[in-house]
Amino acid sequence: YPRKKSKTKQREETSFILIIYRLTPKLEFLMIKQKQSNLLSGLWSFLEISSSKNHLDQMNEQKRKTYIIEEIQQMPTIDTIPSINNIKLAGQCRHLFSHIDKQYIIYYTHCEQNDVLIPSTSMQWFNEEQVQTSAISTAMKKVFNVALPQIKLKTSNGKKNGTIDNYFRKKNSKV
Amino acid sequence: YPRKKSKTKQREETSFILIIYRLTPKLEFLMIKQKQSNLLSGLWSFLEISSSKNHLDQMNEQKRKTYIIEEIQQMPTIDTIPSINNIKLAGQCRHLFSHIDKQYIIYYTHCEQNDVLIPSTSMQWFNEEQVQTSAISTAMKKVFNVALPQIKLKTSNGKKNGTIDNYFRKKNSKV
Amino acid sequence: YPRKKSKTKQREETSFILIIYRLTPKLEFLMIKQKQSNLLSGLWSFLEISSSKNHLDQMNEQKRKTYIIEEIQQMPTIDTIPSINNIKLAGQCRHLFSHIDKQYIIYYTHCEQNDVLIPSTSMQWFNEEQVQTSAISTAMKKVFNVALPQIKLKTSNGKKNGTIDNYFRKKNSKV
Amino acid sequence: MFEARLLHGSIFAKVIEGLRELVNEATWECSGNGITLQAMDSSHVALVSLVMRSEGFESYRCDRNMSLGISLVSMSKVLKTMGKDDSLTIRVNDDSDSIIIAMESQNQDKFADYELRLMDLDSEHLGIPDTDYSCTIKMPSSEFSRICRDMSIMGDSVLVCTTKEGVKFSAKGDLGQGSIRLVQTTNIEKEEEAVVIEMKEAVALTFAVRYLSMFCKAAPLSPQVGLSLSEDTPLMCEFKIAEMGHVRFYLAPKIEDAEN
Amino acid sequence: MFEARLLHGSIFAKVIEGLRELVNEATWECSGNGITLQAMDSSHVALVSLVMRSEGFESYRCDRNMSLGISLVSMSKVLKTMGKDDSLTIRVNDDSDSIIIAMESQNQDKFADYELRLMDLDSEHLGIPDTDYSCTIKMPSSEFSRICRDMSIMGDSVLVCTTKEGVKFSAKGDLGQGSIRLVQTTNIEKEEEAVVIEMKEAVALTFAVRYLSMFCKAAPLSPQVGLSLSEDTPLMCEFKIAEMGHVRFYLAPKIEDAEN
Amino acid sequence: MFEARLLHGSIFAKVIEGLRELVNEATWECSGNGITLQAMDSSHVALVSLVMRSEGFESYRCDRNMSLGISLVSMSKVLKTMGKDDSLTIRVNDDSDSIIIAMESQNQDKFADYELRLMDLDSEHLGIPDTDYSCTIKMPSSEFSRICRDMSIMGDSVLVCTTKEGVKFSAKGDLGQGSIRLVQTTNIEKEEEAVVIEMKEAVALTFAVRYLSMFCKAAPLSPQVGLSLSEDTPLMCEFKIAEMGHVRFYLAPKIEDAEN
Repeated sequence: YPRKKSKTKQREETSFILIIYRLTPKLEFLMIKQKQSNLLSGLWSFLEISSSKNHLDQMNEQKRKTYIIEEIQQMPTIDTIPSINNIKLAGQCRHLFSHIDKQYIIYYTHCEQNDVLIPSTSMQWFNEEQVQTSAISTAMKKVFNVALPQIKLKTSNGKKNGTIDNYFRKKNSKV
Repeated sequence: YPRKKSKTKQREETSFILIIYRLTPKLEFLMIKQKQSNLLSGLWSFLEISSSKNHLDQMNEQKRKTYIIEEIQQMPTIDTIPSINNIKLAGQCRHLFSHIDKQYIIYYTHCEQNDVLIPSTSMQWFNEEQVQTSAISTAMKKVFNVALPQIKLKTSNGKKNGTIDNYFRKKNSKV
Repeated sequence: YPRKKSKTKQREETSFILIIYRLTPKLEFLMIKQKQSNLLSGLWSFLEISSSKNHLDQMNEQKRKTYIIEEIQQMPTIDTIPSINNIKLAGQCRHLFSHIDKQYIIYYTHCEQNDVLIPSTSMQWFNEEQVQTSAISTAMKKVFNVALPQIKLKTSNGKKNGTIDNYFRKKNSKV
Repeated sequence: MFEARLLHGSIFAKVIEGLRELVNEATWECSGNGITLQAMDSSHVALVSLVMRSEGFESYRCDRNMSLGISLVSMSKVLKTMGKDDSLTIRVNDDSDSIIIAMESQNQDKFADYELRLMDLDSEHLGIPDTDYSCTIKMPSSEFSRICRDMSIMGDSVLVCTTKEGVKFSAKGDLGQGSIRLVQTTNIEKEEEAVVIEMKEAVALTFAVRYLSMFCKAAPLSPQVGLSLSEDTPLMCEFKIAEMGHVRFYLAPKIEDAEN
Repeated sequence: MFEARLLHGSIFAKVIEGLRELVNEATWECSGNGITLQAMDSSHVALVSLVMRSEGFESYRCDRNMSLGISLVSMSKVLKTMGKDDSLTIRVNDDSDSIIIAMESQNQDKFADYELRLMDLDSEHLGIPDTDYSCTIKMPSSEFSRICRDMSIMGDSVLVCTTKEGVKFSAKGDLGQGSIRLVQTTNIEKEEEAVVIEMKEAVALTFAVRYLSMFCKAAPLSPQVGLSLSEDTPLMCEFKIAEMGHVRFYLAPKIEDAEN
Repeated sequence: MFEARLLHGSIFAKVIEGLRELVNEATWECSGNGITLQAMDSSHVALVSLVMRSEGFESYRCDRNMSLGISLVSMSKVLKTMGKDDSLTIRVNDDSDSIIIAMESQNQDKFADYELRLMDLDSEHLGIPDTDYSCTIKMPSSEFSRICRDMSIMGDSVLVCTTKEGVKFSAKGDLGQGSIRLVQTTNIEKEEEAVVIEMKEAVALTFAVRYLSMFCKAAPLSPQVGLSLSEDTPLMCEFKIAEMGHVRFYLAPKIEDAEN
């Protein structure tokens, strides 16, 4: 028989995201393919470390970063641990799934040993355009857009492009 | 030790298939990638809604269509429900799996809001050639070949290509 | 809290690998995509048949080959059984996973009915370059490098390329 | 034994290049009269008919009639190796399962020999009736190529209408619509560049542009192309092979779909 | 009604081809004075300003001012079908939602008509101040194209420095670094091949090479290109359209990032 | 300091372009005598030996012997920016870790300077024995390019046989088989177009066509190519660099596989 869509109160969750990027050959971001056990099967995402609210309450920033590094070392998809010099906080964002209200706390770090992470079907380096156009969830897009400006600032050799709007003002009447 | 292949009586099943197609930019068909839990893991297929024989016995055509629409709204792989104006019956076909005797009842519908279905690794639009050459099971190929002529008739602007055979007759002797 | 990496004694396992190759259109190797239930999800590998040590102890070479053929006939990813004339032993290799010490006994065979194995996302023919550059685990790379010289010898029309080193000797001083 | 020799082998290369995209493999019928070929594309929407008369060859010998199954794709790869001025000899020995393609450079210092396996092909032949076409158009083959390319930018189908004024090609699609109209050339300076239209009855027929574009692969064979049309009849598109014969393509028109 | 006719339609094709990669769609402002267009690329880093005066057309009629939303990408596909010597007529009827592009071959035997749908586009216009630039450089447009291509091999950004000696372009990246220096031409044999530098003040500005390369798509319009630079000001890159107007590209410079 | 200048820089671009696909990076040995280079491809099946004598340069200075690790791929990208008539200067300062490539246009109004990082490369050198080859063939380099391209259509390996009649190249594969036979040119009109064969002993050797095709990337260096063969010896393929030296490629033959 036709079934009605059930409406339940959404569960709240928090995850840490770690965006690992490299500069050689170009600015690229490490993404992994989701395990095929959940709704987002087959989509690419950044490294995600779940954290219950209890844990979060107990950690300060320094402890969070240490926690993230050690969790990554446990992950089976990473063959060798990149040398993570310094993990930086990009920001936060929130995404409403159909039954989960999820908060993302987003970190980013530069990976220097890019030759030890072997691309596989479950882990690859994506450049900015590929991230924007590949199969990633709406949630990960939000995460990326929070982190991207920060990463670009850090990697842009101190120069970013100005925009024409800064130089020419809008007109009321056309030419 | 070498094991003999067991031969058991095949179980009977019936599924509804809904082939969603769009016309912009071209005639394309929506396919999803099978969950990785069964034998057909990794293959593409059309939207499939299982139905026990009891259910089928209780539904008339109108009820079947309503059932299909509401089942699709539950599916996690579809982010937004396409506006399904009118679901049409294409036909039926049967496929013998190694241990299942499966009946497919095949429907098709035009999706107008093609921009709300985001292509991902688990859901994509395929044109006719891609359907025929991609990784789809023999069962889905049968399903497609039942529905395709119907969909083409509906979408062909009233014009389809004739064939030379209609104009030139076979010869007995060669020139 | 940060968790320490546990160090347990590694479990020993043995597997048979069967590398199926074809010569038309070119020298290519059959690979299947791992089921998404283990750590190596999404990676390509050759046909692998687990075998407990007991079984191995009981088999001589002839029995092993028969066992392999019959195991493959059971595999769901192969739609039709290739005609396996003759299975040849390539060699052995060993790979240490994080918690498994695995021994591979590697066989190879020529498949003549290459048109009955339908490429799908879970099974495809790879040429040598693709095997070396695609997403395969370190273990499978070792397996391939054991078998490849043997297969090439068998298929090279009796001719292989010599190297310059065989003709010109190293110098102590430069020109 | 079958052996045919052409002083200018490039003609043969152009013939095969003009066919191979529409028809990957086909049967060559070799007889004392020459070589003929008739084949439909895989969708049976188009048919090609080739005639190369024995008189057009430098030398020609055909002891008994032969049906040779040729991979036009493979033949095309081999013929691409031919030099601009090479001569070409094609030979099939009795009881042989291969065809030999021999090329000789003009200054006779380079000799190439290729041997391709013959194929086992089913060949059904259709009878092509002599048609009294309502309208025949002759135009430069390069012009026709351009028209097909331009119409394909606008849509998949092209409507061909002939009137007293001339012939009009139209197509429409996502971008919008477009049409190209040709009028008869009044000032016939160069015959090869003329557009000549003979019309007994007006026609309006729709064709799939994709096939017309494939026919244009044979355009290098002749500076002019001939189009012949009648209502409810396949279009005929002809490229003459100078002093040897012709390549004729037939394309079934698109028809109204009764169900809609 | 709006109708404009050009004897040499290829000029128009070159204009559209020069714009369409930077700006996929834009609004044409049609008035009695002629056609103007102003649009920024999607990143708002570059702006293009087009002027085609009505006097430059063979015939020009514009009953009332019109703002036409045009897909430059679609227009470009249609204009590519134009023959080398075709004339071009562009027309928009009153109360019409499409633009008509008509081409006529020189010998008047081929007439092509295309109809594209007009688009609904937001158009914001910016006021471009008259700038007294510190430095203006005229050089062959082919030379500038080559410099952009060569610099793009070395890096993403190019530093443009002008001194008494001339102008220097530099870029650096993974391969290493490179620079190209142009000096003023002393022996002005052909005016079109001359390099002329007028400098009031030295400038040193950094630009994204990618955009400069896109500007060069308009190089076929004119044998010469004009570059105008001032500190802290967008570069202006001008290609004149002979006897009709100009295409001017403006590119915001790269600036120091305060946070680093 | 090392500094070498060429009036016609394009020669150098052709040398690098001829090497870079076979060998991505290599060590240049610079001494008072000139520049030499010797490197094997990654599979050790082929070896290239380059000699450019100091007398061939417009000016040449080499204070002390240097081994420069050069990325031929990067060098090739930079040299592609050179104009047809540009002069070229290559310089390495003492204690520098980079190589400077300077180009000057003929009319001296454009100066380009590029700086590439030197690399740290292991270089092992092999001694190439003076071989008294059984057979030497001189032919136009374009002819040899075409033969390699044609043979590669038929198969992976080419069998080279020399007899009294001339030299024959054969290949076979899925399509079938093919062979090309060259005879000695009797009427030597233009020396550059001649085919000259000197044979002391017949040879029959098999080589991988892929490598021969890569050697042909150096064909622009010289209108003629020299092939030298002996049984059980690597083939030598030589392109002379006019008045400066040569590029010599060596290719190990394919051998019978004992196990089969």
